[in-house]
Amino acid sequence: MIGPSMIGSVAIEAVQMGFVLLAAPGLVGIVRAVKARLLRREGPPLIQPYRQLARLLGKEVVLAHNASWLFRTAPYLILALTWAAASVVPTFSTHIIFARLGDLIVITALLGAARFLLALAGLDIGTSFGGIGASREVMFASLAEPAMLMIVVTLAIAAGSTQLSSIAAFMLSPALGLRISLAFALIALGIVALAENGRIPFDNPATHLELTMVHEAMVLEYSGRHLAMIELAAALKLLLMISIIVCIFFPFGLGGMGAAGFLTGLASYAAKLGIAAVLLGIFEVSIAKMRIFRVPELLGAGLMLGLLATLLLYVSRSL
Amino acid sequence: MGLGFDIAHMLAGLMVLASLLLLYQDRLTALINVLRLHGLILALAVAWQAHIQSAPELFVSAAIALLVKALVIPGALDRIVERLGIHRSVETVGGIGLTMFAGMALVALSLRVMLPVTAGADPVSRQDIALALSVVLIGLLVMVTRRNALGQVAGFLSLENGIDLAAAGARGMPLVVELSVAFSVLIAFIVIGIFLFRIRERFDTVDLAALEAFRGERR
Amino acid sequence: MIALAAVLGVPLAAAFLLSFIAGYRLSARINGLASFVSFAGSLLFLVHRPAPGALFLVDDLNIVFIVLNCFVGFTTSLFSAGYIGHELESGKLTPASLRFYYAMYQLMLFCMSLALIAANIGLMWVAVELATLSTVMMVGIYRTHEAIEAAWKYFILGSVGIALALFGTILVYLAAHPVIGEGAQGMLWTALLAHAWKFDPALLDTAFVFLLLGYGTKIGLVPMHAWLPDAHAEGPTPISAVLSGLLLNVALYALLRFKILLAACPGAIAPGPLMIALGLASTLLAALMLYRRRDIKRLFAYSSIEQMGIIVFSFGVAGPLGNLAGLLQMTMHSLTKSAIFFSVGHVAQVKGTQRMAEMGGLTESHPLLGWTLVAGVIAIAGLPPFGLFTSEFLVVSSSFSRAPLLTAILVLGLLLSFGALLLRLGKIAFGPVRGETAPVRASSAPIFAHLALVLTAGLWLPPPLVAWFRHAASLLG
Amino acid sequence: MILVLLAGTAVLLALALAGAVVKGQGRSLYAIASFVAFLSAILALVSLPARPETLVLPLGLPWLGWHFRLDPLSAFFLLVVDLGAASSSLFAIGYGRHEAEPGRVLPFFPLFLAALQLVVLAADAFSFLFSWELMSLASWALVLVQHRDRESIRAGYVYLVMALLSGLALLLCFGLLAGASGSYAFSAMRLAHPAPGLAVLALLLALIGTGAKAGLVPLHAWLPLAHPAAPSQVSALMSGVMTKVAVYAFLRIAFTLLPIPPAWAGLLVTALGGITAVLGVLYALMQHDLKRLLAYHTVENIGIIFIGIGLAMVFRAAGGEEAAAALALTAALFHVLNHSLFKSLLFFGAGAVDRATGTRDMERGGGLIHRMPQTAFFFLIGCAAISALPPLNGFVSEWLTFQAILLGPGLPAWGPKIIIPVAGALLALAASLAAACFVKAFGITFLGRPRSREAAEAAETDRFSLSAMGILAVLCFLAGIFPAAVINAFAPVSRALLGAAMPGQSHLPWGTIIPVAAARSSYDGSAIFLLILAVTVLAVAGARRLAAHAVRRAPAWDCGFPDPRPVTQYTATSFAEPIRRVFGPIIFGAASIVRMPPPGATAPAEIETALHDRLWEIFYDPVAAAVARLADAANHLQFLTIRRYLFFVFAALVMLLFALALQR
Repeated sequence: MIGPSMIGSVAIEAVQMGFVLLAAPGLVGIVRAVKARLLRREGPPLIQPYRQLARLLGKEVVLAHNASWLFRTAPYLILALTWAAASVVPTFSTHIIFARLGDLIVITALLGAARFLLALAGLDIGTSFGGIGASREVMFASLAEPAMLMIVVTLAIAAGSTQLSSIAAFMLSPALGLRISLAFALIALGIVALAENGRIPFDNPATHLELTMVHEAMVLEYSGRHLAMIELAAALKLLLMISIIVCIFFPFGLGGMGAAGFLTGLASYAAKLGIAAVLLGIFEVSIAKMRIFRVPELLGAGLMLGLLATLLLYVSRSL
Repeated sequence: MGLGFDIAHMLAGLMVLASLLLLYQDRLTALINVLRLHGLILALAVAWQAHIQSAPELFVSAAIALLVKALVIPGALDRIVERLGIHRSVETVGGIGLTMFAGMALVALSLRVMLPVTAGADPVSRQDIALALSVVLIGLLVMVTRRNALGQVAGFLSLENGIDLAAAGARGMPLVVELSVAFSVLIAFIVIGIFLFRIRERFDTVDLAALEAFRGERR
Repeated sequence: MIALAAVLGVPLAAAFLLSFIAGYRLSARINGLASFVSFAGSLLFLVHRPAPGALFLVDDLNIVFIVLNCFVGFTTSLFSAGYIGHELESGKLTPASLRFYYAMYQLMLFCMSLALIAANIGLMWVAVELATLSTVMMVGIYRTHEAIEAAWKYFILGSVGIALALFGTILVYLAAHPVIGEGAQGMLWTALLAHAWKFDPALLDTAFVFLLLGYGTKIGLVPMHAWLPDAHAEGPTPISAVLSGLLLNVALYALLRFKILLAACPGAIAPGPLMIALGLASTLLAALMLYRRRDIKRLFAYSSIEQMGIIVFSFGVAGPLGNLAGLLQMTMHSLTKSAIFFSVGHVAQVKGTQRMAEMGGLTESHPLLGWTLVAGVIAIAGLPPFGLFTSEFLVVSSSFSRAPLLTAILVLGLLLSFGALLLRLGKIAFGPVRGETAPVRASSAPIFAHLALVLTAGLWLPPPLVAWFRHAASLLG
Repeated sequence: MILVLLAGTAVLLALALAGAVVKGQGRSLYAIASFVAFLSAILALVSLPARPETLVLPLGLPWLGWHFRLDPLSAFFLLVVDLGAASSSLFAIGYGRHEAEPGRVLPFFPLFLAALQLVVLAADAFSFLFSWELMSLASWALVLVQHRDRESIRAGYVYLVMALLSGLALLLCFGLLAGASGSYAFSAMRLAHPAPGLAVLALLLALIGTGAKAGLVPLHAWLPLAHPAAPSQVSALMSGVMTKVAVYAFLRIAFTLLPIPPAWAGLLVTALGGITAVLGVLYALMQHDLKRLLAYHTVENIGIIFIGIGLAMVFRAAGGEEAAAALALTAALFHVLNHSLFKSLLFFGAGAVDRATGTRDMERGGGLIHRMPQTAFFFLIGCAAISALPPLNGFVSEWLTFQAILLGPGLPAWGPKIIIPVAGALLALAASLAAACFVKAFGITFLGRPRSREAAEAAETDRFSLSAMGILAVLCFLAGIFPAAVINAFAPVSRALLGAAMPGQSHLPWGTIIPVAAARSSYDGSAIFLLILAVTVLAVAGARRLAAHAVRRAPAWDCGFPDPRPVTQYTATSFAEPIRRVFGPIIFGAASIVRMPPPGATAPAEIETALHDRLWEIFYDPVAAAVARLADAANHLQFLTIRRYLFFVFAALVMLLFALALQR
């Protein structure tokens, strides 16, 4: 098994894992910058998220008296799970060594595991904010995850696989016509991605001390390096969801071989990330945050879209 | 056929008539009198059967019938009525007309049931058994339509008379005497029961409604 | 001959003797001894059967009933020794009525054995009638309003039933008459059965209607059942045990005999549908009645009606398995129900009442009584490891493929009745302790003996026993 | 082999007898039971790939005997049974010390174990039902251990009635299969070829009979009542093992005794499974009794298992889809094993909490992670496993089920095309709700601050209980990271049932599972675990290298308004409130009344939430009401006059005579 191709895959994997970790805060920076520009504000510089992480790492950790071991280990595990999930997604090349470790369902589950820990950590100190965040988070997730899986079903029927690399290959193949169900799936996936990352209209990542907040309420008690891990994991998750979307629906430049293909892939991936960040910024500025109990309706719509996409797929296939 | 059959037939028919009379009565004393008549006819019928079947043991049966059913029991019932001072009219369920009609229907039913199935039997038994069934059914009807314990006893007695008649009519049936003795014991128990259970003392009346205030579980 | 003397003669003699003995201990001993002798005598039938005669007949069918009859009679006599002692102490019975009780007890056993062993349908009828009379006496022995009402109801309904049965018997004779001719032969089982194929089927049908209703009254089939619950509830508990465990069986036996006769006559209607209909009606109605019972003995009396319904249903469905199941169910029910009544009798004595509202937590206050009651109810519900499971298994599984809808109704009845019994059991045997908690001198041997037999039958049925039951079942057609 | 296994069962029966007489807490009794069950488990594992063995004992009906058969299916379920039995007996060595009335537990516990083993080994209708009912009875007695409790009695009542319903349905089913001749041995039933209509009827009866025992909605109502009422080692057995025995019974009947049922039957099972899964978890979310919550989760997991079984039936009926059927069946079997492991673990944890705090009410828990760290850790593993989080075992089986679902749309018929993806959506919904529910279960019970004095003073449980939990946690973990080994071990079962197995996974590196094709989907449990481990090490190392090490303990921040009173924490009820608001109106008919004081007033605001158990209202209340009405109506018959009773006799006679007259 160990041959040149394997060494290449390992190398690509290493590059990818490093790249995503490094690029994630930058992506957040771009989104923030775009939003600030659109609101005619100066806005922070693009490297502000990196600075923030560095400052957090340098600070001492303030732990509540009754924090348990779970509270202290959770940040690392959350980061690790998110990072592991990211390492399975083909971002700029399908030839990554971990591609076979799991499919889209596994990725969803890894993110689910991270969320599980985060919600527990939110409950650990026993504050009302932690509880609010955790309970709302699991409510969102309980609808977002099925929606995600319905998208997987649609893709699996269309592409005959749940493996991201196979799906990407299918999307690149000329056999693909324009399918209404794939459009539905894209919309649904967009909804899920926004929900998963706690973006507007689901949650506002920029707020604190607001009763509607979700993610920030859970991590309220974290500080220092723990908070840094969690912030990094959150940024990574955003990047991950965007990566999944582009990998499935815009897999251009993904299939290349050799050094040239590798470089094209990397460049196109970076470009795609940038475009996605700008679009996200524009979207967030142009829409208001929802009331918390309107959220399930939107997520439910996502779930229904996923199911509808599956059913429509039969129609378009039987034509 | 012949005279033997005609007389047997007539006696059996008279029993049905007496049963219908029983159904018609709504006064206790009259009821007991009809019962006496019923027993008497039974005794005659059984004796006649003994004669035409030349079965001497049936004479014993007839004698028992005469003694117990025509004399002792009606007499005992009379004494109960007297001793317990029961009000004399018997409350019946449904009008007399309706019950009479039902009685007629029962006679028809029993003929319809019995006559076809006894085609193989000899004619004396045949008419006997058919009419006996009428008597039995009417006896049951009497029991069902009388609210008074004595009325029910009367019904039961006539029912038994019907069965006696059937037993006597079944030619050569063994154990008839034993059966009629056993039956007499049963009836005697019923009558004694009214005394023995001191229904009068405990319940003030022989009317079943009072007795049934103590039906199970309603405490 | 010895066996016959033991089974019939001893009880009769004992009845006579006991009517003169006033001492409680002595009469209890004589009662137990006499019952034991007749039980031992009945066992003799197993090894040697008397030749069928004009009066007595012992064959494969009734030997099951006879042995069972004598056994339960014996264990009940043991139970009643302790039970009646308590009744004397508590003043519910007077020494005079005690003498009456023991004499009647033996007389009752005699009548029932006679009914089972009689070779002549007339003699059988007389025996059943006498058994009715003697049990009526026993039911009314407390002389309370309720007891007399119950006895009176029993008496009237029983008498009407008995009268109908006699009419049916006469009709059978009439059917036999043209074939067999006059005389005693026309009422003899063996002769009847041998010539049944020549009888007029229409007449036999009519006869069966009367016999079914007549003896069905004594079996406690709906709608003739009304006497049964009150008679069980108001009489002394040993009599309840005997009624449920024995008397119902005797009437059932009589019905089965006539069923065989019908089966042997090719043109006659199959008695199955009638029996199935009455069986189902009994099961369903009794199951519903269980829900509103407040008196513990009445509760189990209704359960007897339900069980009789199952048994009659099973015989109605017939077939080799159906009949076998019916016989097995009947045997197991006798043993189980009498064991339940033994427990219930002690419970009622200790609590001083039969009202279930005043009982509770028996497994805590009286573990022995409580757990045997639990075991009894489990057994009567047809759950393993008890023998009724085996028979209900056979009843339901063998009849479902033949009559699916009817069996479904039966199953509904089973479920309903179990629901009701369990509801009561939960409150009586478990939950907080209610009522008196004084210890009880329970005669536990009869209870354990019965339950052990039922348990053994659930785990293992001796092959000879089953072979014998199968033969009896094959007689039933 | 089978003789040895039965000897083990006999030892357990002997223990049951000993339990009836022994005084004390019966620790040695539990120890022996644990040992025997452990040996049986090993034997079962060994005999999984072996050839079937049969044995007939001269018990029960003489012409039938008690047939026993050890084939791969029974060996697999025997393994599940004995794993559960061994661990719960081990747990009980410690846990049983606290039993107030051991006399009510000791005779029935070994009896229950023995009955469970017998059901799986039985090979004729009689011995099967015998053991089946015995299993119900023994567990019923155990449910009634807290017999003074009104709730316990009610639970026992509902339980046993449903158990009898289940037994009777199975009895009818076997009656159909055996026919009038009464060929009750399974080997004879296999050879009989019932008419298609009868076969479907038998299947439906089997579904009712086993569904009522397994807890398929709407026959599940007894389960959340009965399971929590029993002592915890018994709850674990009832939830983890007994429901699996019901699954076994369904597989036995549907796959080996009946001819291949039509596809719609499989779809029905799938749909029921999906509905059961979602409703089970939604009801679980609404609970605040920890054990009842776990019991509702059993309902959910049974739903997941039945989805797998239903899919296997659909694929089997389609013909030519053996591989897909084998995948679905393997998924179901894997989930059977998994659920028995983690549900036992969770019930043990709940039992330990119950003993430590004296309550199962989560609202009185909190902060136990500090007082009972080991229990908390094991419980967390169980929570993660049941929430289907990688790399634990629960994820593997749900992933496999999902892979089977994804094959459904490939079938030509439209029924499966539509119903199977919907079942997939239900499964996904159930899985994510389960995660939500276990965040709640663990978070409210173990995290936060203690909500009661008992919780604040709780002590860690004993070492037997801990070791039982530890062993199960390790097994959950191992099954999660070496799924290929587990799947290979199941191969004989699906070969025996379907004639095909999932393709062997042993030749793949890293113990990867590839259900259909590498390009389609794959999962590598051990690699994922190693990846997570490596990345975690990397993150921790990175943080050590880069970050400041200083840690300061301080009061909680809580946005600057910390309130030391524990009542300010989220409770189980408030945690579930968002989900209740989403699903409540439809499923529970939930209604909340909020009473706000007028502005300026200092009175507290009040909220009142009423939930309806709609399933109970739809399926059970009408039955109960109908029975009550009928019983009331019938009860009038007790109070009639003699004359009326005579009238009944008279009417019956006249009617029958009429019938006779009309007949001719």
